[in-house]
Amino acid sequence: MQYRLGSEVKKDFPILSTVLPNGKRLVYLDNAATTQKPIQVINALADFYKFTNANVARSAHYLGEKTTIAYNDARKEVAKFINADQDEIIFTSGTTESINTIAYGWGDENVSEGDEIVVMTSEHHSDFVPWQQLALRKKAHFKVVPLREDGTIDIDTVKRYVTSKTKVVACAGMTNSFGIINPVEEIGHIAHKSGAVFVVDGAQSVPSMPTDVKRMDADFLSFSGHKMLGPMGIGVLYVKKSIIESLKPFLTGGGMIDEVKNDSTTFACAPDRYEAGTPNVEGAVGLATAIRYLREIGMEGILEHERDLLGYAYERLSSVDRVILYGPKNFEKRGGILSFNIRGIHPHDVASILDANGVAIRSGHHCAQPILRYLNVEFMATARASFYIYNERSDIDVLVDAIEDAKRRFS
Amino acid sequence: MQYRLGSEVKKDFPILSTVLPNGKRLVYLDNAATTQKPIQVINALADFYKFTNANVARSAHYLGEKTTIAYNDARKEVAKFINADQDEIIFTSGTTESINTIAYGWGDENVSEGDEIVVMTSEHHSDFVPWQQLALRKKAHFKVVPLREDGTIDIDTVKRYVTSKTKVVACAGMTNSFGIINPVEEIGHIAHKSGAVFVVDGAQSVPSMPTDVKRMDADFLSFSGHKMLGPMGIGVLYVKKSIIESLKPFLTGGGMIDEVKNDSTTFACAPDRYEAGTPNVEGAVGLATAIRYLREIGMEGILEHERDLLGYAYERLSSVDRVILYGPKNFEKRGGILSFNIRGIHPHDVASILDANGVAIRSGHHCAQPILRYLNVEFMATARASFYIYNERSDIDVLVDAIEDAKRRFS
Amino acid sequence: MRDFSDLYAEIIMDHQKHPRNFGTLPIFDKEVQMTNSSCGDQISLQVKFEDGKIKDIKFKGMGCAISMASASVMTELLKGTDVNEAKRISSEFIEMVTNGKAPVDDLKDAQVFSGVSKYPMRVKCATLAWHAVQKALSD
Amino acid sequence: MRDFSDLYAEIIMDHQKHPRNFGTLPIFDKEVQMTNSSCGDQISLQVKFEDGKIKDIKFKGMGCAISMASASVMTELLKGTDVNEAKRISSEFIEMVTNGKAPVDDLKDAQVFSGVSKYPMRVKCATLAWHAVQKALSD
Ligand SMILES: Cc1ncc(COP(=O)(O)O)c(C=O)c1O
Ligand SMILES: Cc1ncc(COP(=O)(O)O)c(C=O)c1O
Repeated sequence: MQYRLGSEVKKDFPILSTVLPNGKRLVYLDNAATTQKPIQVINALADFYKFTNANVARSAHYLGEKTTIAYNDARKEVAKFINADQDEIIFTSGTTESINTIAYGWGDENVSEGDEIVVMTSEHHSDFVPWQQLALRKKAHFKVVPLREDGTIDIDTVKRYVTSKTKVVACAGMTNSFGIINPVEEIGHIAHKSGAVFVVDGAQSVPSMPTDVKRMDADFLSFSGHKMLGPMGIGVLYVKKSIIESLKPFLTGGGMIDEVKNDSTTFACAPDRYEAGTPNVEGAVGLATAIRYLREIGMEGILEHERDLLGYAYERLSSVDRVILYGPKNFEKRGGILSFNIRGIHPHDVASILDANGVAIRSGHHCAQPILRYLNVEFMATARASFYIYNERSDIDVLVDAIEDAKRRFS
Repeated sequence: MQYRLGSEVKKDFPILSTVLPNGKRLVYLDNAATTQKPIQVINALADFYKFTNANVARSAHYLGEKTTIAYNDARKEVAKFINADQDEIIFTSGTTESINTIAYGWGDENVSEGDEIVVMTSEHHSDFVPWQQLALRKKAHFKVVPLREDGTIDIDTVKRYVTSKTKVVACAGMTNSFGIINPVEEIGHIAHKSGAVFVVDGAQSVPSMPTDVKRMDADFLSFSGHKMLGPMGIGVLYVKKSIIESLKPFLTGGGMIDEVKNDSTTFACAPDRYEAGTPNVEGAVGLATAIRYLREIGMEGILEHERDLLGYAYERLSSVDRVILYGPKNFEKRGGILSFNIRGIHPHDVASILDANGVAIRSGHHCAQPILRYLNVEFMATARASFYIYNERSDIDVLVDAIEDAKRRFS
Repeated sequence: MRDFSDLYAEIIMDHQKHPRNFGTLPIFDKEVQMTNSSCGDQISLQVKFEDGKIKDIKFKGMGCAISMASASVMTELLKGTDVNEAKRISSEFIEMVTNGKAPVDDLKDAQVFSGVSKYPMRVKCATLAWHAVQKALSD
Repeated sequence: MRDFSDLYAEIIMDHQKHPRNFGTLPIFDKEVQMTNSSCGDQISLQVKFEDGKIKDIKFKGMGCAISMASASVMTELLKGTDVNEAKRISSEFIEMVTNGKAPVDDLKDAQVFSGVSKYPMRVKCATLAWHAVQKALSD
């Protein structure tokens, strides 16, 4: 590891020196919602528009070529990061669009009445609703795998839910509600044994741990730039080469066609055929810059760092009266996300009082209503602190003090 | 007009002082593909990540609120710019996604077998293929309105094509191939008289002339940020309030739901229900900054400026031997786009030789194969110079010299 | 300023701890259920009318301090008032919190919620009960 | 450098003006049509084999100078060569132009296209005829 995580990388993030209007120093613990950006990424965006910008793959001039090269390089960088081939990388606007692209582009073609779609109860709405709606469109069975009491997946239950009628199994690499790392390799194995495609939602896992699409044997993997130091508005859909032909072009328009006649259209080759319209080159360049930054840090080190912070927070908070901590106690199954409640205080009030102390966390259902309902979580909501590379133990000390403040005020 | 268009605004665009590796000064005339960005927009993006960034509408903390306010303000800015209400503005990733949202979200619900969809031959692929594919999905008739010889639309022909079976009439405000300003108000009137919805592709017209959705009575209007000084990856879909309920949520996932249960989901109100996933706040903020910049210049002045350059280029080039100029001679029907060919030289070669002279233009089919095929344009391609606020007559002088160079080299 | 007291004025904390008119009515003319989907706050409101006035009003619900205190303050303020008057007052409240309009005297104790307008994420919490009562009064 | 001569070497201009092997064959074993969709370049290629060699080859097409000159150079280079040799040479050409590999002697005049690798937008123009011949030779 070349960088020291925590205080040393923090210097690269201008926003982290924010002081709130009440004089409090910002402690940003809302990283599962979106991460902050290092100056390297911010500068890459500005430089793109200062030195490179043109439309891509269309205009045969100096800037057009620079832009096309930058876009292709970004695709290669993303491919390398998850051990894929560059033709397997489709740029989208984010995880949500990626998953919709699968549900419409693959699902509408390959799922029929009576088929089954299997998802976990702990999926984010973006990996839940598109599948549910696909099932409704196709009169397929939408099967939601129940969880253990701590929110983790029981492999034997998955085995029971996946049958020969199952066409899709969808699962997050890491859940955003409780930060649980799911056993994707095992689940993928179950899916493939039944002939189903295996769809991984990597929105939380890709930013926080090494990802190898070959090893997890995912058919589809989705993730978002903004959750891994990259800009908003860019995401990735990985599609395994051997099945890419079964993915029908979904969005149509400029740039993805071969020939357009009045009565029919032929489409370009992958990945172009899946990228309709002017692509977000700025976003791709920003994401590639973020990936280079993460790579230099080392993905193993990031998970380790998050676990260190999680362990420290867990230890400090488990002795605090009225605090309920969610998720498994085995940290090997977790990344840097800590969902909690304070008995008798609604998490929105917790968030507001923490905010008055400078601490940014998220409260609510975290786009994960099914798991909160399933586990009968009070208020159908939690407070959630989530850590990333620039957080340090002292941030957690401020968090704990703020929680004490909340308890005092709502005694 | 506070700014002098041309040389004075040019100073705001860092990239326009680029010098090519061969020492030639960059003359950027590929604005219909994408525009360059003023330093104000570039700084707005950087500042967003330095001072504001968080996820939107979810996290009740200082940055979360700043971001939500910035996003809402951007929506208001866009609404004001086209005389719409803020609830009528949906942010998308660009024109292509906007039009697909209509074709899938409205089309799949409202178009049935035997119905008709009417588009112009001069539509961009992004306003052509989605409708054609919708027609194929629904076994509807896809009717392509033929043009006059100069590429303009004949209103009487539109009247003949639109019947009581027509459900959709789609038309560009300005075509990107020849820069023709279409009579949208009249076409909208014909559409509405037959009970069809009227869909305007504003990708070229919104950046270059005043837009008033009330006056053009559009039911849907789409445009892209990157063609109007804004960043890539952000676009707009305007939907008229009175029909917004007939637009089914298309992309599903986080942020657009009301309640997610295992067997069903209820959706949030408009416009949220149409924005699934983490929105591109950076893009929205960048677009709003671009709009403020354009507004200060004044949209009337922009069209005037483009016409001045078009007139000058037309005059200079019409006396150049071997040069074929496309489009109507009546400049009242045109914006700042000039498609041309040099007899005997393929437009790709023209583009490369112009590039060697520092001049950036686009060559090819401009994602408008139907009109090029219809008009039997040589090579099924043209060279296209397109002007924007920062271009000046001297840029056109360089263009003309470069064209002479091309002719000399391919004599 | 982003202090605790911006959002949680003493009156609000008092209503949160001791909600007024909490519960259900034996007989009522109108019942409204409303949910704030973005955070899950829920309210159920019962109203009894008499002679064009709100004779009695009670609420039950689950949610944050802001939403519960706001419901409590609302019931206290509107109980006994003329229906048209109540409509006007609730519009004033919503305007104040949603659009940052200056508080008007009519709102009495409810004026303490004016600070919420600076916290866009909490606006829906503060206005939930008022939207619910508007619905109860409207149709 | 972004000069005219980067892309349009003299040899290329010569082939563009005077394309070799342009036209059609009276009898042929293989015919391939190929289009470069992004710019509309088209080529139609006819090949006659004999004793494992390319006995004759002709092309027709429409497109830019690069694509037409490249087709002309290709036919000149491959006419009379062994089929396996031709396969190898066309792969070398494609590697040179697409991935910027250093030109090899085998390519003779076709080496002048090495500059195209710096112009990603023109790569497809230069390789169209070579992809077409690969197809003709492959199946
Ligand atoms: C008229 C027209 N419509 C649609 C589009 C598609 O816009 P985008 O590529 O930004 O989605 C363009 C530009 O490419 C255009 O000029
Ligand atoms: C696990 C998971 N899946 C999907 C998403 C959706 O990502 P986005 O909002 O970037 O589309 C998120 C984040 O919001 C997430 O945490």
